[in-house]
Parts: sequence; C-alpha cells; structure tokens
Amino acid sequence: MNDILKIGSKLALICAVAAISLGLVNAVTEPKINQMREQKLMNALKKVAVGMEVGKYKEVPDNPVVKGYYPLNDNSGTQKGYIFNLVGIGYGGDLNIIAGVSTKGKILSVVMMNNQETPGLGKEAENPEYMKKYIGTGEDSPVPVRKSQLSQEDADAITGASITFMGIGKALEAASDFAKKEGAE
Amino acid sequence: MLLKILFSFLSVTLLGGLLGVGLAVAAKLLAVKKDERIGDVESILPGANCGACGYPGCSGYAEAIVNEGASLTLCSPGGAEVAEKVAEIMGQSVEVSDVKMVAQVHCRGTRDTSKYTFDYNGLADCNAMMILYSGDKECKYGCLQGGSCIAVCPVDAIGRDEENRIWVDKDKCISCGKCIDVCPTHVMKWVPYDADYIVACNSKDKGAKTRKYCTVGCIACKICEKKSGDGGFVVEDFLAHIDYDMKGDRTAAVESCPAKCIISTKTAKAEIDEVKETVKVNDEN
Amino acid sequence: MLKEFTKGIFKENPIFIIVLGLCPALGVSTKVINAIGMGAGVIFVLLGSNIFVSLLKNFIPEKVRIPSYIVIIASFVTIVQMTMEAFAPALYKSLGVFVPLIVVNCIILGRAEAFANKNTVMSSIMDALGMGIGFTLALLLIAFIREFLGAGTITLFPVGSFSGVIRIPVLADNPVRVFGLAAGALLVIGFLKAFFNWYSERRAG
Amino acid sequence: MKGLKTFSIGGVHPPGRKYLTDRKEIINAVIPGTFVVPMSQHLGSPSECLVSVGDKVSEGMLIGKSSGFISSNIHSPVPGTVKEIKDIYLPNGMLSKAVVIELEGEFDRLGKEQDTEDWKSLSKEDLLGIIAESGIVGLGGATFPANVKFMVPKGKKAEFLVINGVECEPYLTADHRLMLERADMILEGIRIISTIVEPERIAIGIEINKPDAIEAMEKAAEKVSFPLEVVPLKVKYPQGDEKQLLKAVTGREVPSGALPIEIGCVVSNVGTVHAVYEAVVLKKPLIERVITVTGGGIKEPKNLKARIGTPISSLVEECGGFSEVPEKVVVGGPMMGFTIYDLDTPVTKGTSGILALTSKEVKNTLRTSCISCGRCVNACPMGLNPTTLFKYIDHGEYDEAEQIGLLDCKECGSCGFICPARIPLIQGMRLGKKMLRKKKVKA
Amino acid sequence: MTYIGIIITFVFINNFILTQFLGLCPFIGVSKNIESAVGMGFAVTFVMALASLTTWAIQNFILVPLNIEFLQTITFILVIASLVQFVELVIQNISPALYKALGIYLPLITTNCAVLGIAIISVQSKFNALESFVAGFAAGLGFLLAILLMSAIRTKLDNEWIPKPFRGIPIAFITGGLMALAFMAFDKALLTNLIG
Amino acid sequence: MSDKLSLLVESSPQIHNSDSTASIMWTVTICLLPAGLWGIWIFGSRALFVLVASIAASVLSEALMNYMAKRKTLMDGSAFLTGLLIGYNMPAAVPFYVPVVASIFAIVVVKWMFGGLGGNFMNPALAGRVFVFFSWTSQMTTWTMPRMLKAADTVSGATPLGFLKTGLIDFNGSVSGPAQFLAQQGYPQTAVDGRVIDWINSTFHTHLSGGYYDLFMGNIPGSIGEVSAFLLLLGTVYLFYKKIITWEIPVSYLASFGLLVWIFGGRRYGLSFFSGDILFHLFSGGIILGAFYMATDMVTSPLTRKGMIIFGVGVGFLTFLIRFYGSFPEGVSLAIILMNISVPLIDKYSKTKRFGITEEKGKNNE
Ligand SMILES: Cc1cc2nc3c(=O)[nH]c(=O)nc-3n(C[C@H](O)[C@H](O)[C@H](O)COP(=O)(O)O)c2cc1C
Ligand SMILES: Cc1cc2nc3c(=O)[nH]c(=O)nc-3n(C[C@H](O)[C@H](O)[C@H](O)COP(=O)(O)O)c2cc1C
Ligand SMILES: Cc1cc2nc3c(=O)[nH]c(=O)nc-3n(C[C@H](O)[C@H](O)[C@H](O)COP(=O)(O)O)c2cc1C
Ligand SMILES: Cc1cc2nc3c(=O)[nH]c(=O)nc-3n(C[C@H](O)[C@H](O)[C@H](O)CO)c2cc1C
Ligand code: SF4
Ligand code: SF4
Ligand code: SF4
Ligand code: SF4
Ligand code: FES
Repeated sequence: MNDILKIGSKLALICAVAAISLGLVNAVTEPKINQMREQKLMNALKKVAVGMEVGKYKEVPDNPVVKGYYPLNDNSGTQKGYIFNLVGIGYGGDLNIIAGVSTKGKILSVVMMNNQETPGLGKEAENPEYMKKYIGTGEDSPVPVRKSQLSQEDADAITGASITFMGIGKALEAASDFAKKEGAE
Repeated sequence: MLLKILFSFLSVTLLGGLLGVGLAVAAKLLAVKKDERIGDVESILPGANCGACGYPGCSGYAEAIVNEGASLTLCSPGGAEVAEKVAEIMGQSVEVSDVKMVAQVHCRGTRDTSKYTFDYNGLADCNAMMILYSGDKECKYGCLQGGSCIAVCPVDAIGRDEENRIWVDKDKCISCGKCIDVCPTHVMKWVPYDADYIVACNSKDKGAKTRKYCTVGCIACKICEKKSGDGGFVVEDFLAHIDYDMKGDRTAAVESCPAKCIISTKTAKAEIDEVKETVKVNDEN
Repeated sequence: MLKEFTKGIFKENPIFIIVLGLCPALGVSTKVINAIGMGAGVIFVLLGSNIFVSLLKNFIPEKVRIPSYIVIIASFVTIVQMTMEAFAPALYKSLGVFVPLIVVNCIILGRAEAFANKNTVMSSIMDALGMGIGFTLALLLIAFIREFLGAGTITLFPVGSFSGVIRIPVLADNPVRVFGLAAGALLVIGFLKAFFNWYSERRAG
Repeated sequence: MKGLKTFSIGGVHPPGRKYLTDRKEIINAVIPGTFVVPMSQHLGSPSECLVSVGDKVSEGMLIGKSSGFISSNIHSPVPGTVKEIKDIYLPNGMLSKAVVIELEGEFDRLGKEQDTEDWKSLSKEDLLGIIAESGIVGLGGATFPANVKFMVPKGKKAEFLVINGVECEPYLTADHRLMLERADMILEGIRIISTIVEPERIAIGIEINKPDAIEAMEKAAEKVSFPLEVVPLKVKYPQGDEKQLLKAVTGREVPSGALPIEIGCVVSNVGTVHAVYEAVVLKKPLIERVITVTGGGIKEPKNLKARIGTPISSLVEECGGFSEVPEKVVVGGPMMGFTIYDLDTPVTKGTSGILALTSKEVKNTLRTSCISCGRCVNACPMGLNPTTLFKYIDHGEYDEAEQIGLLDCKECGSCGFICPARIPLIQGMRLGKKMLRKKKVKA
Repeated sequence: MTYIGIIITFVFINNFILTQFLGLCPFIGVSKNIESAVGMGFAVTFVMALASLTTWAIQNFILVPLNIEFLQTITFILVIASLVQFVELVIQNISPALYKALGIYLPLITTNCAVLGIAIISVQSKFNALESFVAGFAAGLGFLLAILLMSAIRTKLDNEWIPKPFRGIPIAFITGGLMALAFMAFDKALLTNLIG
Repeated sequence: MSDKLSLLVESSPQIHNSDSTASIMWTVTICLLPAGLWGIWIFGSRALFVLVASIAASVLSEALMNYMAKRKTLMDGSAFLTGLLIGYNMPAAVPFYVPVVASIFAIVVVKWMFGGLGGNFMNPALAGRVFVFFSWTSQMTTWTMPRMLKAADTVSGATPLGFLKTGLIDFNGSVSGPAQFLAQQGYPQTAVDGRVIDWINSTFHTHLSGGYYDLFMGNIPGSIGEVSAFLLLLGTVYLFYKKIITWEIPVSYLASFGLLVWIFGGRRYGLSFFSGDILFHLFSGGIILGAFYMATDMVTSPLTRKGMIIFGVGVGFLTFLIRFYGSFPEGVSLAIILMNISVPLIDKYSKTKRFGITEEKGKNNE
C-alpha cells in the first residue's frame, strides 16, 4: 500500500512540476497569441474594407452561409456596405471567406481564409488575382457560379477546380442577396 | 493568471497522482509472472532467426532454453561465444569446440567441362531436378546448379559465377547448415573455416568413368596422396579427401593434381562477387 | 561520445533505418519549411526529454515509467506548441495537429526508453542531438522531394524581399501533384527506404 | 449428349488424337534380342532378384520375388541367359535394378495352343494366390499389386465393382482395342474378380468417344449370367482416375486421403481384368501387355502387344521409326506420362503407351510468371488451388502447402495442361511431396 | 454531422492511415500477417474509442471550465498512456497469445499517433460525448480496415519475387501508397452527396 | 551424346493447351484495336500520338526493367497491352508527358516493384491513370470534341458524364433521365443519332430521347479508347469465344451496377425509385472498357469463380457510389483499383470446394 502511494506521489510530483512550468510559459505566450490572432483578423478586414471604416461585428443567426458581418461606413458614417463572414462548401470541406459587399449587392472584395482545398487547384483561390472573376458582379450581373459564365481564359484557369469556384460563387451570391435585402429595408 | 497556474497545478497533479496509484494497483492485481531470463537469453542470441537450432527463430530457442532446458550449443551462428554467455545466464557451463565450420560446394563442373545427358526443362530447383533422372548431368554426384542452396541461405552467402558455378562466401556463412540440408546431391559439405583448399569434386565413380564425363573431376589417381606426404590427402571411394587436422603444406599436391580439382578456398570469394543472384527467376525458357 | 551523435544521422537513422516516427515525417513533409520547423521542434523536445529522463532515471518508479516519460515529453511539446503559436503562427498552422503529436512521435519515447534511461546526461544529449538531426535531415530529404515534385516549389524562410518560395520553372506550372498527397508521401518514403537498404547493403559489402 | 454422367468439379478437354490408332488392331510385337527387366515395376518395395549373371531362364520363369506385403512377382518374358544385372533409370526417373536377358532357346508358350483351366472350383484364396503368383499389378497406371487390392479388408464390404474402361488419356487406345477385341475374355476376368470381391453391383465406365467399345461390351454382357451395367460417360479428363470415375458412376466421393474401399468400391482397369483372365484361365504370368505406340513423330502408329523388358527403340522401329525428330519421347499418356532420354529404356508393366511428340503437339511456348488466371483452380478435379500450392512450394513453405491439400493432388496434370504461363505445376507438386516426405523422415 | 456521417468520414474519407498519416508505425510494423494485424486492429479500435471518450470528459469537465486548454496535450497523453498500459495488462491476462503476437507494438499504441490524434481531432471538431466515442471507434475501424487489407496484400507479396532492396518495409510503403491512391476515391463530396 | 537424339526431359503433362500468356495478351490487344482506331479517327492524329507515347513509354520501361532484373519479358505482350490501355484512358489532347508518366509509373512502380508480370496486386494501367489523373486533373479532364460534333460547337468538350456531374449540382427540376437532361441543356448530337432514335421509337414504339446512338457508337467526347461501346463489345465477343475472359466479373459488375442505377439512379432527376436509366450509364464513360478489359485482368482479380463474383459486385457498387455521389463523373478506374486492393483478402476467403472433403472435415482442416 505504501509502495503504491509512493509511486502515485512520485508521478504526481513530476506532473506538478510540469504543470507549473507550463503555466508559467503560458503566462508569457498567451497574450502574444491573442495579439497575433487579432492582428491577422485586422489585416484581413483592412484588405476587404476597400478604404472604408469597419463597424462593429454583428452575428447573423440561422443562416447557413452568412455567419455575420461588419458594417462598412464611409467617412461620413453612412453605411455603404458590409464585410461578410461567409462559409461556403468547397471540394475539401468548408471554405471561410471574407467579402466586402456594397449595400446594392455588388461584390467589392473577397479574401479566402481557412480552407482545405487542394494545393494547385482549389487553393489557387487564396491568390488575390483569382477573385477578380467575382469582383464587380452581384449588382447588375449575377455572381458567376459555373464555368459557362466565364470567358474562355477564366474558364480554363479553373478547370479541375470548378467545385471550389462554385462554392465561393454561391457564398458570394448569398452575401449579395443578403446585402440587397438588408439594404432594401 | 496565478489562479490559472494554480488550477493547472492542481488538476494535473491530481490526475497524475490518481493515475499513478491506479496503475500501481492494477499492476499489482494483474501481475503476470514471466521468466526474465527468456528476454535476456534472446538478447544474446544473434537474431539471425536462421532456424539452425531447430526452434522457430531465436525467440523460440530462448524460450526452449529457459523452459525446456534445451541444449545451449545449438546456435551455430553464435558459436562458442554466445553459448558461453547463455550458459552464464543459465548458471550452467558448456563445452564447445570452437572450430568454425562453413559450407563449401565440392564441384566445379560446368556445361563446358561436364557431360549432360538431356535437355532439362522445368523448375530451377535442385530437388525438383533430382526427380527427373537425378538431374541432367551425367555425373550423379555433382552440383546441379539449380540454386536451391542460394534460396535457403538466410544470409545470402551463396552466389553463382558467370558459368553458373555455385560458390559459398565463407566469410558470410554463419554455419546454419540449411544449404547442406537442402542439397540433394550432398555436394555441399562442411569444411573448417580456415581450410586453405578443398577437393572440388564429389564423384564416387571410378576414375575412368569420371574422366569420361567430366574434365575437372577427381579421377582417384592418388597423386595428391603421394605428394602431400604427411597424409593430408586420402583417396576413398575413388575420391580424394583432405584431412583438415593435418596442417602440412599442400601446395605440391595441389599443383600436381592432373584434374586441377583441388582449389583454394580464397578464390571462392573472388568469384562470387562477380555475379550475385538478386531475384530467383523461374520463368522464361 | 561522438559515436552517439553520428549514429543517429545515418547508421541508426530513426526514419530510414529504425522506421519510427513516420507520421510526422509524412504528414508535414509537403513543404521544406515545415520540415525545418518540425525538425527543430523535435530536436528541442528530444533534447529536453532525454536530459530529464536520464537525470531522473533513478527517481522514476518502474510501474509508472511510461506515464512519467510522457509527462516530461508532453511538457516540452506544450512549450514548443505555445512558443510556435505565439511567434510563428503560419508555421504552426501548417504543421497542424502534428505539433501536439510530437508527444507520441515514436522516436522520442523510443529514445527515452532505449537510451536515456540507461545512460548519462552527456551521452543522452549527444544521442538526442544525433537522433534529432538525423530525423530532421530525413524529413528535409522527404520534404524536398515531395515539394519539388508535388508543387514545383521549394519553400524556405522569407528573408527581406525574398518571399521564401523558389519556383522550379517547368514543374511549378504542372507539378506531379500526387507527391503532395498521401499516396505520394508513402511512395517517396518507400523508395527512399529501398535506396537506403541498397546503399547500406553495398557498404556492408 | 445431355444427361450423360461425369464427375462434378474441374477437368479439362485435351485434344484426344485417338484417331491415330483406334482402328489399328492389336498385333504381337517383334521380339528383340535383348530384354531388360527392371525389378521395380510396381508400387511398393522392389522385387527380390532371384537370378544372377550367367543363369539360364525360361519363358515365364519367376526371376523376381515379391519382397513384402505391397510388392509383386516378376517373370522372365523370354527364354534366354542373364547377361548382366545393372542399375537403370526407369521412365519415372527412379533408379532400379534390372536383369538383362539375352534371347536364347525355346519358347514354352509362344505359338503353342494353350489349355484352359476350369477355375470355377477354386476358392477365393486360391484365386488370389494365382493372381499374386502371376505378378499382376494394376495396368491402369498405378501398378498397385492386384491381389492386395482385391483382398477386401475385414469389416469392409465391396458394394461396387467398377471396371475402368475410360482411358481418358489422349492418344492411348490400348484399353479401347482390348475391349473391342477381347470383350468376352474381359467378362470372364470380371467374373473371376467378382468371385473374389463379391460385389453387389458391377459396372463398367466407358467414355462416349469409344461408341464401338460400349457396343462391344454391351453385346458381350448379354451373353453372361451376371448383370453388368455399361455406363457411358461424358468425355472429360481425368475421368479415368478412380476417384472421378466413382463420382461419375456411383455418385460417391472418396474422402480425402482414403481408398475407394472406404465407400464400398473396388476399381479395376480392363487391362488388369484381362491379365487376371490370362493368369487364371491360361495360367500365364504377366509378361506382356498392350501398348499404344503413337504420336505425331511416329511413322505408323500401332497398338502392340509387347513383352515386358522390350527396349522402347525396338517398338519404335517396328512402327517405322520417327517421321520427324520428336521434341520428346513419352512413356505413358501425354497427361501423366514420363519423358525418357534414352530409347533403350525398357517397357514395364505400367507402360500403356509410347508417344513421340513433336513440338507442335507439345506447345511449349514462352514461360512467364503466373498471371493468376485461375484456370488451374477451375481445372483441378480435386478442388485444389494449384497456383497457390505452387507458390508455397516454390518458396519452401511446404507445411502451408500441406495444409491446403498438397497431399490430395494426384498429379493428374490438368492444371499444368491448362496453364497459359506454362508453370511446371506438377513438378512443383512432386517436389513439395518429396520435401514433405524428407521432412517427416527427419523429424 | 450525423453518426453515420462520422463513421463514413473516419473509416473511408479521412482514413487515419491512408489519408491522415496517423498511426503509420504499427500499420507498417504489424501488418506482416493477417492474424496479428487483426489483433492489433481491434486493440487500436478499442483504445481509440475509449481514449476519445475519456479525453472528451477531461476536456469538457476539467480543461474548459478551468480555462486551462493549453494543458490539453499533457493531460490527454497522460490519460491515454495510462489507459493503454491498463489495456496491456488486461490483454496479458486474458490472451497471452495475442499479447505475444502484438509484442512490442502494444506499448507502441501509447505512442500511436492515431490515438492522441483522434482525441485532439474530436475536440477540435467539437463533438459531444457520444460523437467522440463514435469517431474514435470509426477511426479505429478505418485503421482495422487498412491494416487488414494491407496484411492480406503483404501475405501475397511474400510469395512474389520483389527486388531485393524493396523487400519488407519499402514495398509495404509502396503498397500503402497505392492503397492511398485508391482511397482518394472517397472524398468530401461523397459524404455531402450521400447524407446531405 | 552428340550421335544420339537429344530429347527434352520435363515433368508431366507433356502437352499443353494452345493458350499461352503471350497469345492471351496479344489477342486482347487485337480485340481492343477497333475501338482505338475509332478513337483515332474521331479525335484525329493527336490521339494516335497519345497512344504511341503511352505504348512506347510502357514498352521502354519494361525493357529497362528487363535489363535491371536480367529477365526477358518483352514478348509476353503485357507491357504493350498496359501501354495501350493507358492510352485508351487518356483524353486525346493531353500533353505528351501525361501518358508517358502514367506508363512509367504503371510499369516501373506498380508492376516491377512487385516482381513483374503476375506480381502486382493493382491494375498497372489504372493505377497509372489514377496517378496522372490526380496529378494533372485539369489536363486529364480537358476533352476534345469528336470530328462529327465539331461543327455543332455548343459547349466546350465535356463528356456526357462530366456534363451531368456539374450540371446536376444545383439541379432541382425534373426530367425523364440523363439523356433528356443532356438534350434539354443543348448537349450536341449527331444527325444520324436523331434518325436512328426516331426509327427505333417508331418501329418499337419506344420513347427514347436522342443521344443513345451517339453514346453506343462513340460519337461523344471522352477517352480515346472508351468512347465506342459498340466496337469494344465486338472485341469481347471474340474474347468470350476464345475463353480468354469469363463471364463472372463483367456480368456481376454490370449487373450489380445496373441494378443500383435502376433502383437509385432516377432520384437525381426528381424521379422515384426504380426508374434509373441503365442503358445510358452502361454505355457512357469507361464502363464497357473497364468491365470487359480491365476488371478482368487476371493478375489483379480473384482466382476462384466465387471470388470473381464478389469482386465484380464490389466494383459495381463502388462505381455506382463514386459516379452518383462522389466528385468524379466516372468512377470506373477508382472502383476497380479499390477492389484490386481487396483481392488478396477475397482470395483468402473464397476457397474452392475440395474433392472428398465434407464441410465439417474441411473446417477441422483449417
Ligand atoms: C486530387 C484532386 C483534388 C481536387 N481538388 C479540387 C479542388 O481543390 N477544388 C475543386 O473544385 N475540385 C477539386 N477536385 C475535383 C475535380 O477536379 C472535379 O472533377 C472538378 O472540379 C470538375 O471540374 P471541371 O468541370 O472544371 O473539370 C479535385 C480532384 C482531385 C482528383
Ligand atoms: C489422373 C489419373 C488418370 C487416370 N486415368 C485412367 C484411365 O484412363 N484408365 C484407367 O484404367 N485408369 C486410370 N487411372 C488409374 C485409376 O485411378 C486406377 O488406378 C485404376 O483404374 C485402377 O485399376 P487398376 O488397379 O486395375 O489399374 C488414372 C489415374 C489417375 C491419377
Ligand atoms: C504486333 C504483334 C505482335 C504479336 N506477337 C505475338 C507473339 O509474340 N506471340 C503470340 O503468340 N502472338 C503474337 N501476336 C498475336 C498473334 O498474331 C495471334 O493473333 C494471337 O496469338 C492469337 O492467338 P490464337 O492463335 O490463339 O488465336 C502478335 C500480334 C501483334 C499485332
Ligand atoms: C483480359 C485481360 C485484361 C487485362 N487488363 C489489363 C489492364 O486493365 N491493365 C493492365 O495494365 N494490364 C492489363 N492486362 C495485361 C496484364 O495482365 C497486366 O499487365 C498485368 O497486370 C501485369 O502484371 C490485361 C490482360 C488480360 C488478359
Ligand atoms: S550445391 Fe546442391 S543445392 Fe546448391 S545448387 Fe548445387 S546441387 Fe543445388
Ligand atoms: S552457406 Fe549454408 S551454412 Fe552457410 S549460412 Fe548459408 S545456408 Fe547456412
Ligand atoms: S495435378 Fe494436382 S493440383 Fe493439378 S489439377 Fe491435378 S490434382 Fe489438381
Ligand atoms: S493456370 Fe497458370 S497462370 Fe493461371 S493461375 Fe494457374 S498457375 Fe497461374
Ligand atoms: S509516428 Fe505515428 S505511429 Fe509512429
């Protein structure tokens, strides 16, 4: 019995030392980690804000695509658009997308965040160039969701990854519709 | 922050302590007795798993030594050294002769030097060739060159040269005896590791007959017997044998052998290096 | 002492000869930079755990040997994890679940079991360094081949204006993408292992 | 064609090529000057040689004595002098002692009228004694001593006596001709055997590629007092094997590793039956048998009644020699027979045919590794998996091979015949069995 | 995700061995013959299901309430290691033959990436207790499937003439590579289309 | 011995069947040729180039491996056949390196690392194809229009199945089946097709949509050798006649696949169960090529009849699964190689019934 307690307490001792040291390290790194996270988000927001001011985040409940948005205001403070936090369905699973959309539903800017697409195919969408296919659409022309809506050159560029393309397109379409509806209210 | 460290400390320590106690209890309740000597013996055995001891691999032998009191000298690759170490663990003493024996092929007959009686078509395996008229060589004692020994050697000590002759690299041979077991013509035989020469013929036919079918066969002329002087060579059953206990000089005998069938064991390694069998190929005629 | 160091690099290379610690070797080897990061993490943990295990070898009771080692290892891993997340978040993200999995990297526990708990601190350090560097080199080799063929790039640290990505002219446009995927990883390590077998066989004569 | 009986699993259809000889009457072979009589012509232990060099022997004289329970007597085929006693290779590749006899002196039987014996008064034991005395062994291929086979063990009952007139081996027509030309004698032989084994039913199985033989047997059966069922069978190799024959005729399956008597059956080849007739009625020991000499490489294929010990070269010569250089000369049928390299090899009791096969008939094309086509699996009448067996054996895993039924393989050759990769499967099986035996001896 | 979805995901789509690279050491080490492969497969399945469930409890009853998630790795592995050791003791008592067959690999389950991997992945996927358990079980089944197929192939390969440097482990990797190639047939879309 | 006859000595049997590995391989090759010639005719010389590249790479790799392993297996025809089948599985417009890499991968890695002909457990041609498919997905999914459809340039060359796959993703309407769907979306058809289908409809009082004739004859974009179901089937007639392939695999494959299509296949088009279009799915994509020429590869399929049927059903199920629910329009290659990896297991558990062994005794023997 004594033996057993001794063994238990020795393991406990090692654990204790480990836990305390880790707690100390954590005390140093945690603020730093949080800071980095925020920074990353800010960077992304800045990219999609197209020079406008970003308001306070609002969650959208019960929407499969639009998870929430930041209002976008111009200098005067009137709302000109939204930055949407979108979830699309790609080839490898969910696509996290941040998109700037005008109140009229026009796509202003798109950035692909977390995704599990295939490098070289779907992951090409992380490339800023890629999103040009969507920008400017949504208000007058529909957001493209399939190859046939693209020029030959653009269509060739997405060959082999049209599911990703459609996934982003559909998410943006939903965002655009959302913006139009909100804007109309 | 301090609170967090405190929580960490408490939870992990508690978890550790609990599990530690739990495991200790479990170990006590579920303890299984096991003879530790098995592991010790196994770690001393060479791990070649060659089967020379007659047990399934080294671990099998280790178990047999500890549980069944198997003889300690069965491991030929390990030799005297291992046997002594094992004996130490087992608290016994052993006596082993430390003359290392290796396998050697006692035949150099090739398509050029020996007569063949028919065209053989079939498995490249000596025991299979044996089924059909004991092989295609007219000499029924020689190496069939089917390479069964190559296939069974656990350490790839056997190879063939360009003329299809089989050679054993005595430095690689671990004396497991598998090739000797498998060889159907018994042309693979034990030779002391430090033997300098072997009589590379196995024909027990009369000299005149041997001469008819093979130009490198022993014709039992007894010249070697005479030249060696100290009895280092004995001709028996129309075949010369070397008495490896005699340490006299054999070069005179070797040089005067008319069939040139007494060969140096040193050449064996040189020739084996030329062609190595990587894949056993049984197809394509 | 030097022998303890060099053996891990070739003769007892953890990946190619002992064949342990495969998961991270394959999982993170899509980019050269990942291999470097992973290698550094492993060296650190290996070093730390080897030192502590060999220090504590008389203190740790037999029955809880493995849990104790693991706690020690896990502490170092967590340190790596937190530091990496704080200071190299991109790398942390691309190594993914394999960072915490350093804990179970078979090499580390294997070394603690097979070496550190029987040897002095100094030789344990040497052993850790050798094994760690051997692991890293192997990882680098695999990652290099996989990234070169599978993506047509070589990704290193960004330095100054250099983005850190070297593009291989023809391959970058049409890489043999399978090498970046699971199947390619297994094929690459299979061929490398065969090459090492062949080479050591030749060296042995 | 439908509704004909045959066995259920496996089997192949090699080209029959029986037309070469099936119209050729059996004729007595020329008697050469020298005979070589091996002392091991049967299953079991070799006979004990009773003569030595220089001895005079007469036709039908006992020169080799049965040396055990499973062994057989051997008689001199001709009168003459013993010239030499030497070791020779038999067609099956085994070494055997053989007596070389040079023809000399008078024939006691040849060309003389034989008196017939009324055997009906003899007892079972007497009959068995005569059969043993006459050195009769199974002429269907197994060369199992006939007297041993006909001795039904205590506690066992022979319900069926099945006569094997299948002759499923391609090329061979010896049994076929025998049934055509000597149906009555065969029936007499059957009667003798049934006196010994006392079966409830007697049947003879004949493949329908021999319609004339079926007819001849049916006609002969009408004349006798006991009921003989003539069972026509579908043509399929190896129907002649007793296990397959019994499956086809009686529907019973001989259990793995057991003998036909286990399921109440005795099987005997028509040639054996005929030999029994000659031994009992004509008091003639087994010194000659019918042999089909044929094949694409033989000028004039024939069915010859040849004396045991005749060198094969003599028979070949009698058939006009080779029409073209044969790729190989085979003793026995093409599916189970053995190649010989020396034409001086003698004819033995088990020799049913001599074939000179040309390369066109042999079809030894490029050998490749096994392509797992599974044809051998579907061909094996024993339901074995030859390719897997072969792979185990090729890798020295004999115990594994035994586990999946190596010992059930009867080397029928179906798998080797059908294999497109030309894998020497049967040699593998024989190697495997040999190594197993070696291992058991060692253990 | 439904339970069926979890099972399909972890058995086929995210097969731990063939797509996730988790648990390769035992996969290569214990797949030489079918019997021990199956034994190992079941042992791993059992441990993974238990580990996934236990660590869920640790995560949700200790780490999250106390806000000390950074101790995830250390606590999880501690629990897993003890669990494995316990299982080892039990197997040793119940089936010495199995214990012998699994040999050095039982302790290796502790250090099998798959076990800690499923624990972490379950937490990351925010599964509930039952889902965690099912995920662990399914991932184990995926391992079992892969190692079973692999061992059957390797038994066949024993009888082929593999080029010498490739015999043993290298050819096992290449075989695994080809299996992974085939398993690419199972992708996310399959799951989405099958169960929406 | 020179004065005497030199005779061959070997083990029984002394005669052999007329089939040999080489004749089997070459016969299969010849039976495949019509479909390939058709591919060359409709897709142009580029297709020929692809075939030559894949065959040359395959044969040269085999030669190289022969040299390294000191063996001579070139004439057995298997490498030629593998090369040919790889070419058949390529779109006509692929860059040359795609078939070349596929062939090298097939021969060197999939076949020779496992000991050459007979040693491999996975179909080399398909493994090669899948390897390059995953490596160069876009090149492998860029299709050339056949010559008879070039004028009608409505859509860029998508195969019927590819077109359906993308077309159906957000389809919620209801049509009578894939053929009508394609027709509705303006998938091109030849004029002959219209006439033939009209003739069939009027003669047999059926209501077929257009497109089946094109599908059956091969007037569609697709891989070079897979498009013409008709010519492929023509070749199989001879293969069956020569008993080179047996019915088990193709029949169980097509039957299980057809059954699943019939039961579930209509759901995508808003139809009820038991209304899938079997005909369409049997003649589109590589199913005919796969079922008769690739799943039947004896090296990589089970040994026993029972095993073959299990295998066929498995391939059928997986093809259905991938084609209808996966992200690839085709599914044949992946389904076959997936079942290839289970063949050793199937072989282990699908034993033949042994002669003279009753059930109970058999069990004791295990
Ligand atoms: C290895 C691999 C990775 C793939 N990755 C993606 C991807 O990232 N995004 C995508 O949309 N489709 C991906 N696909 C799906 C196929 O390419 C799919 O058939 C294609 O999207 C169809 O589009 P297409 O009509 O442009 O050829 C991938 C396929 C494979 C084989
Ligand atoms: C594969 C095979 C084929 C056989 N074919 C025949 C045959 O065609 N005719 C025949 O009489 N015996 C044949 N036998 C021999 C029979 O199995 C059996 O030994 C014989 O019929 C018994 O009669 P016996 O002892 O009188 O020869 C064959 C044996 C085997 C193994
Ligand atoms: C280029 C080419 C090479 C061929 N080489 C061979 C060969 O080496 N061996 C062979 O048996 N058949 C070969 N054939 C096929 C034969 O001509 C024949 O069609 C085939 O063997 C059919 O066999 P069968 O006689 O059983 O019908 C070749 C065919 C072609 C087109
Ligand atoms: C009926 C039949 C089908 C074959 N199918 C293929 C095939 O799909 N792919 C391939 O590479 N080889 C095929 N082969 C050729 C050969 O079997 C193949 O190269 C072996 O798998 C190589 O070991 C086939 C052969 C035959 C007789
Ligand atoms: S030494 Fe013996 S086993 Fe080796 S090849 Fe010669 S005959 Fe065969
Ligand atoms: S040469 Fe013979 S005795 Fe020596 S190791 Fe090889 S098989 Fe064993
Ligand atoms: S030789 Fe043996 S394995 Fe081959 S078919 Fe005949 S019984 Fe079956
Ligand atoms: S018939 Fe020949 S090639 Fe076919 S499976 Fe049997 S052994 Fe292999
Ligand atoms: S490193 Fe993953 S199981 Fe060994």
